[in-house]
Amino acid sequence: MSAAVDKPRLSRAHELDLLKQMIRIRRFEDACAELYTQEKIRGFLHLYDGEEAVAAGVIPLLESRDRIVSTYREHGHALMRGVPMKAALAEMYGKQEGCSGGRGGSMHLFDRATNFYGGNAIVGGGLPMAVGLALADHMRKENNVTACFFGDGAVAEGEFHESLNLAALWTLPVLFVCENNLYAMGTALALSESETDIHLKAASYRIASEAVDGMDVIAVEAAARRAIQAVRQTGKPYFLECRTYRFRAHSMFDAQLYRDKAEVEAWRKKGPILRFRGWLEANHMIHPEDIARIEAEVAAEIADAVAFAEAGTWEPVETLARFTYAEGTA
Amino acid sequence: MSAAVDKPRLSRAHELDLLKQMIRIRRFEDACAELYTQEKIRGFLHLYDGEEAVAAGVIPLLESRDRIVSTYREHGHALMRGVPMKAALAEMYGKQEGCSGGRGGSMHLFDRATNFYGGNAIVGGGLPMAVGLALADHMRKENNVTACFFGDGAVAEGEFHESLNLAALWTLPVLFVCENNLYAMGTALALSESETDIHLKAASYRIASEAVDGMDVIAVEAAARRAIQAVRQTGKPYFLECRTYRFRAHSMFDAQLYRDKAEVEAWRKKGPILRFRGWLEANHMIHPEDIARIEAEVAAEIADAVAFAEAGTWEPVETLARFTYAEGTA
Amino acid sequence: MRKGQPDRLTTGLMQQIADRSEPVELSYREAVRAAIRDAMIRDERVFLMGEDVGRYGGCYAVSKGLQAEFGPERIRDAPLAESGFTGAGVGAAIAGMRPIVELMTVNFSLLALDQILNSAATLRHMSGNQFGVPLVIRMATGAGRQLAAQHSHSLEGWYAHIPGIKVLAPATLEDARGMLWTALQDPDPVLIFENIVLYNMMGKLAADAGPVEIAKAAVRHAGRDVSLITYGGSLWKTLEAASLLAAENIEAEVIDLRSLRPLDDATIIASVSKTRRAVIIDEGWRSGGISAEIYARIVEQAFWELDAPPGRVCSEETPIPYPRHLEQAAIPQASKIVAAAKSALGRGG
Amino acid sequence: MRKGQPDRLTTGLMQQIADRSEPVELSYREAVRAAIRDAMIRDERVFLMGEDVGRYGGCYAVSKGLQAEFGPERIRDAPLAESGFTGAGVGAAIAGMRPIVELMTVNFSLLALDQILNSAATLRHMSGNQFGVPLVIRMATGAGRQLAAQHSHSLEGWYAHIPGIKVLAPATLEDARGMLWTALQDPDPVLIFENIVLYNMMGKLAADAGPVEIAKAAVRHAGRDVSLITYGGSLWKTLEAASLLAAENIEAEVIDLRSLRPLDDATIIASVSKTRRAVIIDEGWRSGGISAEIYARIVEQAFWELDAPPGRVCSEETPIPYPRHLEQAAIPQASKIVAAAKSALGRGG
Ligand SMILES: Cc1ncc(C[n+]2csc(CCOP(=O)(O)OP(=O)(O)O)c2C)c(N)n1
Ligand SMILES: Cc1ncc(C[n+]2csc(CCOP(=O)(O)OP(=O)(O)O)c2C)c(N)n1
Ligand SMILES: [Mg+2]
Ligand SMILES: [Mg+2]
Repeated sequence: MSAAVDKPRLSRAHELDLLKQMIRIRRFEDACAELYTQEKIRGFLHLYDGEEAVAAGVIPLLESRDRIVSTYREHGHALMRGVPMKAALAEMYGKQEGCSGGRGGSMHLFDRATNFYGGNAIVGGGLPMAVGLALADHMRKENNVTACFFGDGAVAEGEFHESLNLAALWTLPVLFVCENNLYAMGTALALSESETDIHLKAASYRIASEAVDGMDVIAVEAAARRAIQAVRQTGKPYFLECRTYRFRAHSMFDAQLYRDKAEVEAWRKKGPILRFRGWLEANHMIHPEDIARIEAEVAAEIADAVAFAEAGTWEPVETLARFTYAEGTA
Repeated sequence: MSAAVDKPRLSRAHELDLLKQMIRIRRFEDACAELYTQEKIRGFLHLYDGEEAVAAGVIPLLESRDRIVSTYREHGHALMRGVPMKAALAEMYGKQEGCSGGRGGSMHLFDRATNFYGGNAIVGGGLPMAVGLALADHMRKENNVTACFFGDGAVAEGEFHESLNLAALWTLPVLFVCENNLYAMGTALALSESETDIHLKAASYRIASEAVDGMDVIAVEAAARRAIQAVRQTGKPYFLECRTYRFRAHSMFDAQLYRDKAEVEAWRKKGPILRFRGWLEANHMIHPEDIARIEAEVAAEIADAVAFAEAGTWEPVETLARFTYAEGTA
Repeated sequence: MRKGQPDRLTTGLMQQIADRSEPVELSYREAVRAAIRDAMIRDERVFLMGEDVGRYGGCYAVSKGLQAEFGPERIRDAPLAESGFTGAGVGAAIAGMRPIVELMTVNFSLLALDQILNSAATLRHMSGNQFGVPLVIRMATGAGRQLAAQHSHSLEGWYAHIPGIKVLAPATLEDARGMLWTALQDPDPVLIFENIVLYNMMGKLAADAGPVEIAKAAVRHAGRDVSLITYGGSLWKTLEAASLLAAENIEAEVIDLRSLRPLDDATIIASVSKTRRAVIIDEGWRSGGISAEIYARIVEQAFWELDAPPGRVCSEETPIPYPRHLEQAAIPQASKIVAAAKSALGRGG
Repeated sequence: MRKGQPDRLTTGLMQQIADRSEPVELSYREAVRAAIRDAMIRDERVFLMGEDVGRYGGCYAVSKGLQAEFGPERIRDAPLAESGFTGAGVGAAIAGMRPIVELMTVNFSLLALDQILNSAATLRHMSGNQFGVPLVIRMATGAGRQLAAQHSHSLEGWYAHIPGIKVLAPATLEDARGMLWTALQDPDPVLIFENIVLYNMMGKLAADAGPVEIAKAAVRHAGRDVSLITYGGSLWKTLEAASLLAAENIEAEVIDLRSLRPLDDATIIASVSKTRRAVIIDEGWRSGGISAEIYARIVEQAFWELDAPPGRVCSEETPIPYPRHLEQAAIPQASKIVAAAKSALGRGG
């Protein structure tokens, strides 16, 4: 059993760190959005704005030997997991110094060093992979947890169903984390699922589940602690639904015709950073200097990352087809 | 509302007809098995032996305007639906007079005249089609029911999940009939589903469901009456799990290494024909002459069908590629 | 569509078209939208079904405004269930509707391939002509927007391997506007591939533009020295190459296949028999792509007319990388087409 | 396997092989089984996963007896969830295992195509070489057993279009026995297609037969008049055709491609340069099949050596019908190969 899971670190230092991590993700992505308009970042860019409490609440509870499978909306997951910000940003620039060598871009952050199995641009496509990672651990009797993130939209895919069944049937240590932000692109949950209470679906597979307020980082952390502990102890899957909201457009191409500005505004007031900061302030656990320090540290890290990405190199076109197969085998 | 649904026809004539239909399917398939060893029928042959109460209990309650989607184990469904036995058998011979022109064989019985949308050899492949047929009816406000048959094995497929969700989400009149015979080829239900109580899965989609003893034709009929009535009245899908058993091998290539002879024998004693006949006898609703008459009628029909199939013609190889596209369009 | 970029309203456009006045200027996207709208009006059996076609307006803004006009039943937003709703399209088509299934992009169509190949393409044949599937499936295809390895496939030529379906690749506004209705009249499944880089392409179209035939390839530029055979997004690069070649006194004939299944052999062979030299340009991967089939047909039917082996300009055989310079290096370009044409003419460097 | 037909026990076979005595007689099925068993013994990271591989013994009885020997964890029965367990194979491979996923038949593999194309084939490239997928996927392929339109596909050549994977088609006992281990050593995904009509084929194999290289095509019969290029189940029909041709004093060279991706151009071109005539035989549908790619490569690389356009003998472009006479008419036959070879030699009827 891991120390991380054992003692709920309710110290002020921990709380401040949680806040910092959420701010760090937020500011980083604000910078990404800005860099997108400057055309430094291209292709699809999906921001996590509003959902930071999920990554911040879940990921630090995992051991380094645990595994993470993510989606195209994965910057927050990558940063929380310890993928260096500069490597993530260089990837989004398409530079060789990026965490995927510049080949993948925003939707395909990978990092072997931190067991970060990527960004996947196919909705639902990561779930079977997570099952397989956990299957390997199960067969080798290694007590690792594979955390698999996906959205509410992925729930309608056949692979969701197949993967949950396999994980339960074969007793595999997968933590399924559904980031239910109420929309799949422009499709509201009620237009996508006949049963909108997603966590109930886990019962169909005899998987233990829980739904949690995904805008409350402390609640997410508590639920994730229970969930990870359950997976680690039983070797069985667990389903955690985090109810959250995406403040920005689905991607940079989205005119958001499908929801009211007012709806977004109402959710912003419940934003995870605002809320947690307010709670810390109300409890006198934070001082204005703390915020200033956090913002300064984050700004410095971002500035570094931008400088790093800017200074990065382009892969020569000559090596374009490299790594289609392992070197020297094709 | 249809007359068929309105009045439970509990007359002796009806009971005798139910028995006859089940015997008819059984004897027909016995003949098919024999014809297979004679190499008159080739390819895969999947027999329904033991499961007759499902087709006999459900299908007569449908109107002729209703639709049926089936699987590769569909002889019983086709016969109950009114596909002429001789056309079905000629199809299994591969003769032009077959119900699919001889192109499809045992796994692909089709019949436009009776709204029989086929045999499908892809497990789970028929479910989306059933959703689409029902969608057409829904959009045109035609009060038809689409009955979709599939096995317990199909439940693990992604298409099961996608189809149930779509049917419920869009309020489509599909009657999902799961023929749970406890095995998918050689894979026992417990090796295929983490939750083996299949009908419970319908709740995940907010679909009303019921499980019924599929070896009891009267129970199936009663449940199907409720189910069809519900679909017709609400326009919503309904899920009926019929618990049954396959007495014979999965196909003619199956050595049945995965189950004991004793298990099969125990189930045979609960066989739908044996049981129903015993019940009729115990209640003095049937006389030995009735059985003799039924057997004679069925034997005559089968003999006719064999003669018809034998006399059928082979499609000339010149027209092999015909109907790849509609005539005159490719 | 880039956020904030103004988008011409379909209604306005249709008004102009209805006026049958002068040619109107519009985008490829608008041409597709006009085609959908037209079909919806003409035939009440037609409906559009797919992810985000309704409230969102289509992932490439193609169907923007249509749900407001036709309602959510006929402009039907589907959950992420590609196999499920494609199969539902098959069922609805068999039952007499005329569904247009939008698979968003070819990259996601792999999830629906079983329904396409094992159901849509086989049903008429294996049912002995009892059940045809008059289904149209539209999807975006192609690279060029830096969407990386999982979002940049060009598989239309690959789909053309499947008997029982037809495969169309509209490259012009006229075809974007006209092919849909013709496809909807077809009693069999038709797949229409719209190249993503074309959606923003502007051009003029006759105000009364309507259905076009889909059986023939088109000679988009006549020439006698070499036949450049292509389709879809690559047509424009090929025309650019033809201009560059013209500057060097090489007259290239440019053929737009329009349909990838069936292929119009007659037009291809007539051109190659005249020019005696050919280059095939295809954004798909080279090995086993449609370029190989065209290659084989040319040689099978015009071997003795050829003065040189035909050339191929295809995508590099690697997943498409994200950075622009690598992506562009991976796919066909006018410069490569020029080089291949010259090489076919024995004037290579 | 037909019910009741006796099946040689793998254990007995392996015993004989272990003895390294004389060549043993065995079936293709037994050769595949021996290969799996061998891999399971040699490398504990190897496991077999698929529908009915365990208790049932494999739909074509290939894995019969293996679960008793290796247990249900390593001979793992999977539910009907092709995409799910194929993707699980991808994940397990990335995590360091060496899974053999059995997709039962190519017909069902369409349900797993997204995982194959968008995950297995792209991961190494798009992760910048961080995550390779050393996964082997086996499946049965081909027609000939009267299984009709949805169960008779020959799509191995179609799969060969995908960069990032390798595609093998063992036609001989030696390759059925030897390719698997080599594929398992490969750091990238390898698909192995076993033609269903071969499983019952009997033959002799060296008792100590083991891994074979997979990079080269094999000349199965030497000849100087015409090159017959094929693979898999069609190899035997082609060899039969070569015998028939020999009776007419035509010496055909028969090439077994063995690997469809990559293709061994060198062997193909060397043969065609010698014979100056070629016929490609492929059980896949003609248009856009692997036959077209081989065709294009021959002409690209040996145009000036050719005395005639190469020929193709492929399956008719229609779903495979059930009746035997129609099925056989739909797929390549020795008689058609003979005719095509003669026609390539200008001796057609
Ligand atoms: C299989 C597949 N279908 C469609 C898409 C296009 N697409 C990308 S993201 C998305 C919405 C996914 O929604 P959800 O799972 O809720 O995740 P979110 O974006 O809300 O985080 C869609 C439809 C895709 N990438 N993959
Ligand atoms: C997609 C797919 N995968 C595998 C098969 C091979 N197969 C044919 S029937 C069958 C078992 C299906 O079991 P179930 O759904 O329970 O139906 P049953 O045969 O018991 O009636 C399998 C695995 C198939 N036909 N289609
Ligand atoms: Mg969402
Ligand atoms: Mg079953």
